[in-house]
Amino acid sequence: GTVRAQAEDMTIGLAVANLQADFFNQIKQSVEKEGKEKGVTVVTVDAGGDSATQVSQIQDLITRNVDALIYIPAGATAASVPVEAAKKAKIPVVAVDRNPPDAPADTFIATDSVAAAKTLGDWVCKQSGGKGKLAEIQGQIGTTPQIDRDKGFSEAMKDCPGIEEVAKQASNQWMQDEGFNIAQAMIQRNPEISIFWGQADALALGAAQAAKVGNLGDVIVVGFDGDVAGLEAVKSGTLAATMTQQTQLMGRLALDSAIKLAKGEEVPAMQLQDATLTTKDNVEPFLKDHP
Amino acid sequence: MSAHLAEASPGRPAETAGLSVRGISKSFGPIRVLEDVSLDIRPGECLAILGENGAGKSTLSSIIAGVLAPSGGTMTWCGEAYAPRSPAEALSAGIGLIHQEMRLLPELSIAENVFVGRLPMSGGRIDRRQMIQRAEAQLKRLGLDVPATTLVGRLRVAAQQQVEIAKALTLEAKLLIFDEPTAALGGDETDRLFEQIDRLKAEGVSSVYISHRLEEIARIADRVAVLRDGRLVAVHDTASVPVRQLVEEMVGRSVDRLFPDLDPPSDRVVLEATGLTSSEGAFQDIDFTVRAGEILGIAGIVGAGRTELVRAIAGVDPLASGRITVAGEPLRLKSPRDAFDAGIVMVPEDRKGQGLLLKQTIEDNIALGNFDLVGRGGWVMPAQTRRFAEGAIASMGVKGRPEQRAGRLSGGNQQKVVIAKWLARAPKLFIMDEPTRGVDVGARAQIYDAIAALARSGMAVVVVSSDLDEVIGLSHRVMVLSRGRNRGIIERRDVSHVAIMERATT
Amino acid sequence: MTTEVTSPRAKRNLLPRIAFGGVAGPLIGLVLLCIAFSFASQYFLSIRNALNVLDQVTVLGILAIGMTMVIIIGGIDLSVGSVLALSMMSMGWLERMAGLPLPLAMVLGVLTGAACGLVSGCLITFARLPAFIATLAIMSVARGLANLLTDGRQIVGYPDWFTNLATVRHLGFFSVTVTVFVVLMIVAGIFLRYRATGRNLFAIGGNPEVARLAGIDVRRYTILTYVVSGALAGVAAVTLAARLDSSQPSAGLGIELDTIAAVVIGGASLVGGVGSIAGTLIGVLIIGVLRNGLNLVGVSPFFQMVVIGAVIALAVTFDTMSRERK
Amino acid sequence: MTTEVTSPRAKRNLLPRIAFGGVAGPLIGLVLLCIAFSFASQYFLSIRNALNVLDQVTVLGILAIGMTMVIIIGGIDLSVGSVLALSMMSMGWLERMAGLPLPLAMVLGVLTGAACGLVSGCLITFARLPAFIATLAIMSVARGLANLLTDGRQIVGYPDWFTNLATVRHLGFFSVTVTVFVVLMIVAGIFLRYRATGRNLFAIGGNPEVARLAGIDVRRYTILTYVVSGALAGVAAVTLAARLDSSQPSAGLGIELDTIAAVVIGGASLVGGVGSIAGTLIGVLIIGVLRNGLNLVGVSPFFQMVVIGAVIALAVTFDTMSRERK
Ligand SMILES: Nc1ncnc2c1ncn2[C@@H]1O[C@H](COP(=O)(O)OP(=O)(O)OP(=O)(O)O)[C@@H](O)[C@H]1O
Ligand SMILES: Nc1ncnc2c1ncn2[C@@H]1O[C@H](COP(=O)(O)OP(=O)(O)OP(=O)(O)O)[C@@H](O)[C@H]1O
Ligand SMILES: [Mg+2]
Ligand SMILES: [Mg+2]
Repeated sequence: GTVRAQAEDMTIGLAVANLQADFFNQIKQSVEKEGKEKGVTVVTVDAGGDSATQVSQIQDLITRNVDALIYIPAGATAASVPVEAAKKAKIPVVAVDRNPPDAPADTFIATDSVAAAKTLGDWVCKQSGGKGKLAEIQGQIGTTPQIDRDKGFSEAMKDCPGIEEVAKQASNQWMQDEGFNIAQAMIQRNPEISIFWGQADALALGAAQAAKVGNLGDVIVVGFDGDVAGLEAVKSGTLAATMTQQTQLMGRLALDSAIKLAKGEEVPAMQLQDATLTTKDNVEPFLKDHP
Repeated sequence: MSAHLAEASPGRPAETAGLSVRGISKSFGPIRVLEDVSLDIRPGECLAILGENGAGKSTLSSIIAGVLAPSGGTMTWCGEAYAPRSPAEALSAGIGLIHQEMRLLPELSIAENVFVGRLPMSGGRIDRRQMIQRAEAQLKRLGLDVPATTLVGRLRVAAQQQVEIAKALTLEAKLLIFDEPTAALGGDETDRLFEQIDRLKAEGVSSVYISHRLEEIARIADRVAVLRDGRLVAVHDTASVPVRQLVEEMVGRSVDRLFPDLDPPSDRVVLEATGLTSSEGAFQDIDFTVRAGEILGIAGIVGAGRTELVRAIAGVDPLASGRITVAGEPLRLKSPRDAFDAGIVMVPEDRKGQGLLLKQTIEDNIALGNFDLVGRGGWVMPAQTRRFAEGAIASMGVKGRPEQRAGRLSGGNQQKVVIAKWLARAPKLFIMDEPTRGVDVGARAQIYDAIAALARSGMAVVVVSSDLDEVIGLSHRVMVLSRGRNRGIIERRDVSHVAIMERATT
Repeated sequence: MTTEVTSPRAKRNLLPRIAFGGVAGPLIGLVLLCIAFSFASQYFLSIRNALNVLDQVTVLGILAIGMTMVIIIGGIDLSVGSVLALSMMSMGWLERMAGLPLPLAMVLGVLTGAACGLVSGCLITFARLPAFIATLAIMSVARGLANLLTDGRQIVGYPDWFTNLATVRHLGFFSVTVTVFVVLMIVAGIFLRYRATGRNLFAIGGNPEVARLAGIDVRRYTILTYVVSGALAGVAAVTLAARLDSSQPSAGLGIELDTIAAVVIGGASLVGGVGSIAGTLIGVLIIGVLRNGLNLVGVSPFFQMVVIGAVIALAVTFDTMSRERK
Repeated sequence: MTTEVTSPRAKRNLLPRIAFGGVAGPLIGLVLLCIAFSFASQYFLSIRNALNVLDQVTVLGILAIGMTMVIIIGGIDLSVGSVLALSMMSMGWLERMAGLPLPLAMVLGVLTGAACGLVSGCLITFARLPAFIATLAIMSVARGLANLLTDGRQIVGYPDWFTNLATVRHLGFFSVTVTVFVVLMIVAGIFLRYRATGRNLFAIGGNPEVARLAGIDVRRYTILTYVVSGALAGVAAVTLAARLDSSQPSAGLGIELDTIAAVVIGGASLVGGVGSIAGTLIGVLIIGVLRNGLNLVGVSPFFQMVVIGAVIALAVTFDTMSRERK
């Protein structure tokens, strides 16, 4: 696209990985809200988790002559084809959550998942007194968040030898119903489980529900993402803690970066965000105003 | 009966020519359908096979044509051992079958149906022109003049049967088996078919001819074989056997009287039709009445519009205009349901497509539409269904058990199931379109008796038939249609072949 | 009810026929599966796990009841998963945004499902769309609407009594949702076997023209069948919302294939005219036991897919073989 | 079998029937769609966008060719999406882990697809499984295997020439992959219309018993049809890998329903015996244009679902209406 000075007549393309996942939906809403405030037209497309669809959609956005592209890659690791196509058409790209390793976008905005998962793991260690039996429900195997969250959490567990990992199983779709069924089977195999670590709030919520049905009593259930349902659950005590990703901030940041890039301004190549450890004590403000 | 066979065998030619069948038997599970059947079919002859419904005629044909494998026995064909494992093998050996149940592909054209499995190719692609020309030529010889590009699904039953015949005639086979080819045909079409069979004979092609129309046998066959309950009971070296004797051999007793006596109808008009005109143009401006206790026959040549007319009265097809009253009540027919509620039921012409659930049991078929009679308050218990079906089966003498799958019955028995199902309903008006298609003589007498009994009980009956003897023998009055118009209603005392044909061909 | 030819031993066989209603094949598959898992996992064979399996198949089972009827009339309903999501979101939206009392919202949720079924049924009978296309269209529309209602967000925070419907096992046995599932199965089983209306569905599936000529109002029955299927998707939605303690627009994604598989494993034919609730129940349990058992044994999700596919093929092969033998 | 009277207009209608091969209905739908989008978006009506649409439908279109044949013989193939993923992963795995040269790996990828089709075909003909169940089982197994090969990870980093197959438009027009798609369409179209083997597929779908009686080896044809469908899924896999410049085990998730929808929108009947490549092409384009146009207009994703469902229903309604009029 041509470099424009005014945000008002800009069109920004937003290619979302999968709107059925609350995390992506939050970012999308934030981008659209920010776009409305700034008078930028945001054209959103949803790949429904399929990278082939996403490649087609980005092709359409390029045809539509968007001034910049916000790219939340679908699929296990990010595809480089859309970035390359956009670069060829001289459209700047902002990657969110995942970045194609072989063709990085102009800027990359994400939560530092490894660090966040480690923070969560340390908190769990402290909270449980360094003892307990841990059951882990992973996300979709092979995806960046799954790998990073695994890595960060197990780093924390290394320093916490009293916690024994007794079960670990992956889900296919990061969904609550799956979390419930997997947790229920885990409880049957190991009725002494005292800690559930769901790699997404939905999985953790499923596990919490299973623990409730199984009358497990005192279990610590922790999740990740800090989506609305997760935060509500933290407030009500269903979840002990979650890592709140700054989805609103990331959305705003993505749009600002896109506008800047379209205007030809400089933006740092990497913009990693912190996630906040959220417990009953600090959940209230997040519920009112999501970061 | 081995004595019979011994008598028949001296005149037998050497086994080097034609087909010889030796000791064939066939069981479906524990049911024995054919028992030690031995037959010869000589080159260039037409052998008629007769037998009651379920005697095993179609099963025998299927074995010869490689559709079914026999449970025992051997065959030789042109002097060589012959044991086809598939229809394809039989076809390549020069043996073709016209199946009793029409088996066509409704979504394909006539030409493609005729040449299915052996489409003529030229230069790597299908030679459509040749295919269409040959199909049309063959059909014309059979008396059907339609473009061969027409989809078969759009054809009437009779035309479909002709396509089926054309399919076999273009096979260039050395032995052709015709399993009830004329069941859906009228007199004219039948004559055309016979001309073709005569031509084949002259070319040295053998044929097997199966039919329940005994009067056809003398005209077309050279020899006659009779099956009863899966056994060969007689082989006649001539076709001029008295019909009475054939019937006796088939049924195992004499059927002295085909048509029952009729009681005079009452004066009460059940059905009054005025100015009936089809929205498809099949018939125009038809007026008639049927009284309680009366049997009205409807005659006409194929395509006269008889089926369309009765379908409209049964609410199946829409009427463009006209008035129908039943017992004085004017009817608004929007669906078969409306006719059904007004007390009109119909036995349709096409039993496989419209009359029977082939994959379901006989009892399910009989109970369908009769649930109000089977049980109370919308409840139907399996035991009640069974009892109801057993009654209906007995009333028509169906050879089958209630829990049997309807599609596995012999053709005639299927027809009986369709009729039996409505007998218990006691409707006001009973319409039957070709009620005895594919039904054997014995059973036909039974069906005629049942129809007469219906009339006697005060019902009005309409019988559509292409069999002139049947309309004449069974009806109080005969209405003749031709090209969609009512050409007059003939009283019983004035009715005759000539009287009908005169009107039917105007 | 299957419509097999019964051999002459039929009379002798009448008892097992009535007892198993022609579902011997899938039943053998289910039993073999249970035996295998009992050996593979010490946790499998217990009352508690049996109740868990029932819990886990409730949603699938309720959907499968409607699907059985749809398949019996020779149709197919691809929209069940999306309709479930739409009903779930309507219920949540009505309670949360419109402020209706939850019981009323539950009823309206079920009615939403019925309305979707009505649209499918009308598309099929009046616009003459093939069932596959009509329900595929509704599948897409309903999923879109489910998401539009809350812009893709889930709804959480139902009152405790609502979640308890799915989680509290009364007298140590059945939760309310499982009870609903069992009752619906029994009612549908009786309906399809012993009611004239139910029997008519088999005739319609066998040959709609024959059914029409026998005085059955095929259109009305067709529409009603899809309405029932939609309404049952609504009931399943309420059940699932109670189980998840939330309404999610992504609920039921892809469940239509599971549902159809369960019904076909249970002996129904996609051509129509054949099927039974007993068979469907067994099909549903085969899928449920399979998932539950594999989780208990701790098989990895990827390998689970392989096993599930193989077992489905095997179970149905058993069924066809045992039919053939007859 | 219906027993309709031949309509007297049959002869007059012969010409348009041949010209459009019975696809007038969907064609009208496609044209209307294009007109609507031309007004709604300035970017829609351009050579460049037309080429984009072709790019975007290549995978769907290749799958739909195989599906057309499968549906014509009265079957269904739910496994295409998973088989695509398995072929894609095999290709990548063979090149990366087994160190084969990429062209050989491409061929073996296609053969993997054919092998899956062979298994489906054998399950259907020998184990007598309904096609729905057989291919559903393969769908699950193939997806599991695709994931197992690399434990769910994708394979990236193919050589440039490989990606160029999908991205470089030769002479400003067709990329290699689009060319393959177009050529396959033409070949399949000719095969189904003018070759006896192709016509036999229609006979099998119309009534397998009739086909058998006419001496057609129904089993062999059935197996071969599924093999072709599998092999085409393999070809689609190579195409998609080139387009994505990677192999992904999650590829083609849910695409089976899109594929079936495209074929049915194109006038094929799931009962079998009816269908055409021309119709399928139109069906594929309707889906492709719809997605493309909605993105260009900027319709929000959730609302897109609603529109897509509605348009599919409308397009097929047009088709049935126009047939009825005949
Ligand atoms: N597949 C089958 N399974 C079980 N029984 C069968 C099967 N096919 C035919 N039968 C039985 O075999 C017997 C002979 O049937 P067949 O069709 O040969 O009679 P047919 O002489 O041709 O009678 P029709 O004159 O009525 O056509 C019947 O009792 C029929 O029910
Ligand atoms: N040779 C023919 N080819 C095509 N259509 C014909 C032919 N003869 C008649 N028709 C059509 O068939 C219609 C009447 O068919 P219908 O089935 O009602 O006749 P029918 O008297 O019941 O004959 P049948 O039942 O013996 O086939 C008419 O509308 C006419 O247009
Ligand atoms: Mg017969
Ligand atoms: Mg007629």
